[in-house]
Amino acid sequence: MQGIDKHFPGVHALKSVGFELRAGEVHALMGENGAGKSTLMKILSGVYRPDGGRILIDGAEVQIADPRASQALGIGIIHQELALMRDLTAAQNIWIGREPRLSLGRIDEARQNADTAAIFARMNLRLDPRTPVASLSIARQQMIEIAKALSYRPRVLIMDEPTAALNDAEIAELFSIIRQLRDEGVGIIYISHKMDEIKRISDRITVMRDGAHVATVDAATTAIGSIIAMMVGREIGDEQVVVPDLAQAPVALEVRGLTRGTELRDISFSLKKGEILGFAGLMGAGRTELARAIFGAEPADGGEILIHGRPARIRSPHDAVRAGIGYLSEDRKHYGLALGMDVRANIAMASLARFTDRLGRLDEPGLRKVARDHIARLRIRTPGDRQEVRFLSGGNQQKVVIAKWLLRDCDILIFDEPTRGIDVGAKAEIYHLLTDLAAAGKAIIVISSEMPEVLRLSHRIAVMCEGRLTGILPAASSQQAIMELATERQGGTA
Amino acid sequence: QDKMYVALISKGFQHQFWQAVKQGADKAGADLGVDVSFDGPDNETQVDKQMDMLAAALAKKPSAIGLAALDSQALIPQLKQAQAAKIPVIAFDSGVEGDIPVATASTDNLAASALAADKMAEFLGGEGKIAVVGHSQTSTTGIDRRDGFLNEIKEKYPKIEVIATEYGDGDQLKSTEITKAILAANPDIKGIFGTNEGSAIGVLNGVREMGAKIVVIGFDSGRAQKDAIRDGSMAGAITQNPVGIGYETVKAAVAAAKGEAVPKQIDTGFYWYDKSNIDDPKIAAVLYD
Amino acid sequence: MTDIGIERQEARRSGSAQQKLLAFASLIVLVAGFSLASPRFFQIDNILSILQATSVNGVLAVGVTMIIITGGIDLSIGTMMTFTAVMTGVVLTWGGMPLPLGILAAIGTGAACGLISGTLVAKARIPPFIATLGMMLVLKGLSLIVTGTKPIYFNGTEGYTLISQGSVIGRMLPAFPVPNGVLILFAVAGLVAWILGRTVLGRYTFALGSNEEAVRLSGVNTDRWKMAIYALAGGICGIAGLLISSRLNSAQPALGLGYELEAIAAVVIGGTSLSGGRGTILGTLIGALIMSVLTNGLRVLSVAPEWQTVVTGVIIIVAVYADQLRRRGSH
Amino acid sequence: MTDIGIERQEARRSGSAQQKLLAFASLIVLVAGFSLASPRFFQIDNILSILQATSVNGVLAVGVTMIIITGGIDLSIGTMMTFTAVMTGVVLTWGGMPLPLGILAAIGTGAACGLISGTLVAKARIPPFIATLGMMLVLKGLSLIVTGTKPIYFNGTEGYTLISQGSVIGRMLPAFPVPNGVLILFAVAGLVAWILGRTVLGRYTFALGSNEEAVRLSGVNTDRWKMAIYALAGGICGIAGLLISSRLNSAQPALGLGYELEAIAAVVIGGTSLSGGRGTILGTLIGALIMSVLTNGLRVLSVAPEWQTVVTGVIIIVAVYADQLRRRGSH
Ligand SMILES: Nc1ncnc2c1ncn2[C@@H]1O[C@H](COP(=O)(O)OP(=O)(O)OP(=O)(O)O)[C@@H](O)[C@H]1O
Ligand SMILES: Nc1ncnc2c1ncn2[C@@H]1O[C@H](COP(=O)(O)OP(=O)(O)OP(=O)(O)O)[C@@H](O)[C@H]1O
Ligand SMILES: [Mg+2]
Ligand SMILES: [Mg+2]
Repeated sequence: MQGIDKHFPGVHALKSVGFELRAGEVHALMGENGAGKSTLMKILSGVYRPDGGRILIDGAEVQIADPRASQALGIGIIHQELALMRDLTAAQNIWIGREPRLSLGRIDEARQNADTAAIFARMNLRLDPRTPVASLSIARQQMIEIAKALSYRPRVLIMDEPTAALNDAEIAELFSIIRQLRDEGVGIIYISHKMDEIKRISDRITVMRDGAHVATVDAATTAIGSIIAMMVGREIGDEQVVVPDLAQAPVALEVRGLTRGTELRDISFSLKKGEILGFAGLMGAGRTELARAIFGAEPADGGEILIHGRPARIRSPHDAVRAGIGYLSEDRKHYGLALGMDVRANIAMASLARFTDRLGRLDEPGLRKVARDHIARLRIRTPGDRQEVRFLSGGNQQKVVIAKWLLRDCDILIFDEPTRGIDVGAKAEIYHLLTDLAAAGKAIIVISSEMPEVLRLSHRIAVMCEGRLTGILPAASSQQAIMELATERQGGTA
Repeated sequence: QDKMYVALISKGFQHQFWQAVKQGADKAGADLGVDVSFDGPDNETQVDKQMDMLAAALAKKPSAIGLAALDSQALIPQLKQAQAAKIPVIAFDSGVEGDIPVATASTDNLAASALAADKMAEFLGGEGKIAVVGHSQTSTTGIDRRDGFLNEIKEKYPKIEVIATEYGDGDQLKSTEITKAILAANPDIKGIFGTNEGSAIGVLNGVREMGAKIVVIGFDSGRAQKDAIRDGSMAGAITQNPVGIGYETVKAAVAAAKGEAVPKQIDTGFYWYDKSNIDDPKIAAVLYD
Repeated sequence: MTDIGIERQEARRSGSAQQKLLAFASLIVLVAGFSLASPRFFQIDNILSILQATSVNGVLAVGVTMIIITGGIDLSIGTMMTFTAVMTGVVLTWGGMPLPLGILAAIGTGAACGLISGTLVAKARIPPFIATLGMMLVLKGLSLIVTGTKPIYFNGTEGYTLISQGSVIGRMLPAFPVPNGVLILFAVAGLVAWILGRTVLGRYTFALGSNEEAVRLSGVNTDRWKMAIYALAGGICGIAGLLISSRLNSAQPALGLGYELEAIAAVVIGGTSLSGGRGTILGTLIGALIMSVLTNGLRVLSVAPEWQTVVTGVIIIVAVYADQLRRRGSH
Repeated sequence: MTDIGIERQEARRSGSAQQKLLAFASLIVLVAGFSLASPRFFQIDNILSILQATSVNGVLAVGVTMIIITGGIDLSIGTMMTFTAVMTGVVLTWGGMPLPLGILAAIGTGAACGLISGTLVAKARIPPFIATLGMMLVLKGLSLIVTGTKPIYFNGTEGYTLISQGSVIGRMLPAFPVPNGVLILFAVAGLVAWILGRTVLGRYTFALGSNEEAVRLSGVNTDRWKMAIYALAGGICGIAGLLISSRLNSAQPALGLGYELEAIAAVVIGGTSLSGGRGTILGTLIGALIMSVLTNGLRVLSVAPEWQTVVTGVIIIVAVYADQLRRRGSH
């Protein structure tokens, strides 16, 4: 790709960017949120047409007018935002447009399911190909997207933050597949904000900043620190978690025997004011379910929730928020944002009551002010607070959801994968923010599939497996100890 | 032991006219000691709905059926079924082709609206532009009333020009808007004929809203038309005898079910009424509110 | 509905103010066309008739715009309008109450019916299409039952027809006697535009249509707001009921079916999306005006009724297509 | 990695088959209720007339189910049905052609009209509501224009009424003379169910309704498939046109308006979501049956027509509510 240029209204997203991918290499593309990574890849995959520049494959210039043209050239992509048909099954999603056919336009479902099962087996994913996608967690949906891209057997494979929702075990699985593909000569473009991954998997690294190409370097010979410096233009300190003394702190949230079907089994724990409780576990361990149950999104069948020592009846998110609980969902697109509305409206969504007078009028100047404050505080990259959220880059959308809950100012905050898709710099800032919030007396639960994140933030670490709370560990625990609890099955079989 | 039961299938039930028919039928039912049911589709296009109603009526095994057919040809197979089951059929409001109905109680709509045309010509002195606001382009009554009126004008009054024929589905508001558009397009218009109650009142409203001074002739009755005729904003109207239609239909049905002879044609008549005769007992008896 | 590949729509926002003006263009073209085709069209009287003809449909359309923005639909507005008119008749003519109580009866009945629909949708989770279809049938039947299928006339109520047909403006500006019905339409439109643009209720209306689950998970009592929106739309139906019964000086129990389709068509022509989250009252007004200009113009030109239908169908498609082209062209 | 996920999904899937059976329950309750209320209801003749009454609406509903699953809507099906009947009349009665050509005319006309709607939706990007509203008006007008507003009778075509009213089964099983129209309904339903469940076209129908953008990003020519679906639905409208004209032995040009609402209602009562991506033909059939059992039953009970409307409205809401409760209960 040479001299690629792209404008959006109010944004010069790509400024004459050049990019080169060799066959059989893993090329990492890095940059802050909103740097233009996804846009560049969407141009390569035919979603957007560039305003200027050329694309060459094997030395010959090609025109990529639409996704089909890109596919025909052997380019496969895993989009940052999941693009799945929720009412269809996993297998149907993977083979859409390329269904194995029988006579009369019939689909060979058996073969389709078998092929899917084969891909899943290769990915070590235990999932029935006939499962409807709508019933899968974000992580599994992500796995479906990966399976779909693999099924194309592309020459060039673009992966835009494929691991944002995955945990270590799955990432390891994915990496072995990537290496295998690379050895087969596939060129892979890999976008991620997880620095350790970049070092582990990539051969070369291209860094972008503000829509421009900064540098392309060799992965093996470049230090992470200098890559980060190229990305953000400044140094980021690495801090260790400091566990405050909470012996005297009152309990903010207590959960007793929370149960729902087979998803949540008799879960009890308590959370103190000023404490950050991390939740670790494998995909499908039930952490999200637990959060949703506490928040009243899908109320539990049994058990008790006490807030500041008093039993609370939480049958809906409305009850929860009134009781001072906030919940940031792992699925920002479906559960976090009104994509068609602007940044200001989204940030204010949970706090409108505060900005309403007796006639029901909204205090727009007030809303504008808080929206702009949060845009500045979280460095949300947007042309303005009236930009529709769907036009923001993935990481910036995530920041908008965080801003929504910061503005609401809840006593108890449950953050489910809060840094999904957020760049290193911003991540450090958010960690800071959470620590500050805790220091200011908030009680915080952080659910994360990123072990370093859990270790970096948590004052205590709760581990779940198969809907049970298998243990709560102190801050300085080893990953080994966590993994043991995360795989501790009932009856001891692993 | 069984009380006799007569099923009436009409062309509608929501309009005043049909309610008056029903009233007559109910009265006959009470007088003669028989059960009467009355059903009809929402509007006069729904031929197949009427078919389903007839089927449901047949399932109830009535002593006789009264039918105001939306399309008599289309209903023939079912009427044959009735015939085979020895259920006599009385046609009302409009006729049914063939010899299946043992009697027909109806108004001659062609003649009735020809009378309206004569009256219109009389008020206009035999010349001028006029328009028709019809209630349906496709139903038999709609077509008959339009054509009866237009043909009479064409044949007898060469100096009268009909400049527009529009259809408002018998919806008052729609007919009002139509009238206003006609008046706007033709400021020199002298008269408008509305072919049923809803159309006539719509015309009246339109004329009133535009502040026009023209001859309005209506059809059927109802409170608003009667008031308008009394205060002079409507020149007059044709009325049928809906109560009589209902009454005679049930009467004939009962007679036929008992195997008695019934007259083949029962003409329930139509009348012109205006300010001068509206309170005449004979007229007042066939008007409804 | 991913946010990938939305290049097509990316200019929407910046273009949106401009877009409204451009939707207006379709209307202008129609008016200009009819004016050229017939000298009778662009006459003050005829223009006033068109405005008057827009009033009932316009008010209904404004009300249902709110519901459509939430991603719902209301099929009952036509028969609900009739039912509110009937209840006004019951209060005024049968009950002999003073006019303000009649007005209250119309708006109150509408709001109550709307609240029922809203409850069915929000609490019982019945799809809006079914809940309001059921409501439409129920109200249609009830109007006939309450009145005994006979119209109720408002002859006993002094000045009832003035609600829609009088002209406050005409008293001041005799040359331009805009009927009160039109003023009421603009007042209702202004009020709803204000609610949508400036109040919490409006904000939630858009938010519900945009992503209801996300709003619920923000701790908003979505059920309650949704019920409020349906109730408000019902109240507005009540105003339409007042307008139509004032024009007809009677409550006609058989009328109303089919009015919902016309109102929804006006809303969609005005650019509001049936999938929710997007819409403007100005657009709805323009949509309603396009419909009545079209109907009136074709009648003034004395086009045969069956051709009127054909031409209306074609022009509706063309107008929306033109709008579509402009949107695509505007980036 | 656990297999909890798998277990749970299996429970879900088996729940969905069960669910359809449960939707069936509403129908059973209705039939049982009416049978108890009147001995006349559960008679072979009456059951056959209910089935016959379902045939036209059922075929329309089956056709529009496909479109609704794509997330679209088709308001033109009622008038399209009429227009196809008219064209058959033109070919058979006016043109004196043999029956097969008439059948071809109906299906071909329907498919062509559907293709036009589909093109407007897919290529011109006109919202389905508007495209098919326009189509509805155009076809309504055209039917009147072509026929000169008078019905065309099929008296010249031997055996035309047998298409719907004859009984192939009756010849073999005289005790149970199921009319051909009903067989045709079941055949069409079977065909469409097969298409939806087994073929690529069916797959894209669901996929389009589920996430059109994602389908496009997968390199599928979404426009072409969408047009095919509208054309197919149009062809099915043509079959409905044959059925209704065969029942009436005539093409009635004014008929048709309002049939779309009834068909769409059947689809939604049958559990298909108006927002697309979800739906079954079996559900649509049950929905259509619920509607005609309701109508027939109330008539057999001699309920006054205005009360019929009220009761129908209430029962539709209750039936869907019961369905809703069951779904919520089932997990
Ligand atoms: N469709 C669009 N319309 C308007 N602006 C857009 C659009 N898509 C992207 N942008 C803008 O272009 C810039 C680059 O976005 P892009 O999605 O490429 O960022 P990114 O590098 O992938 O970020 P992230 O790490 O957060 O995913 C951002 O400022 C974004 O707001
Ligand atoms: N909305 C949903 N409906 C039905 N099943 C769901 C839903 N969301 C998740 N699941 C399933 O429930 C199980 C528990 O998932 P959950 O999301 O609670 O796990 P988790 O511990 O948060 O893990 P992760 O978020 O890392 O996947 C998984 O098998 C998942 O597929
Ligand atoms: Mg990105
Ligand atoms: Mg989770």
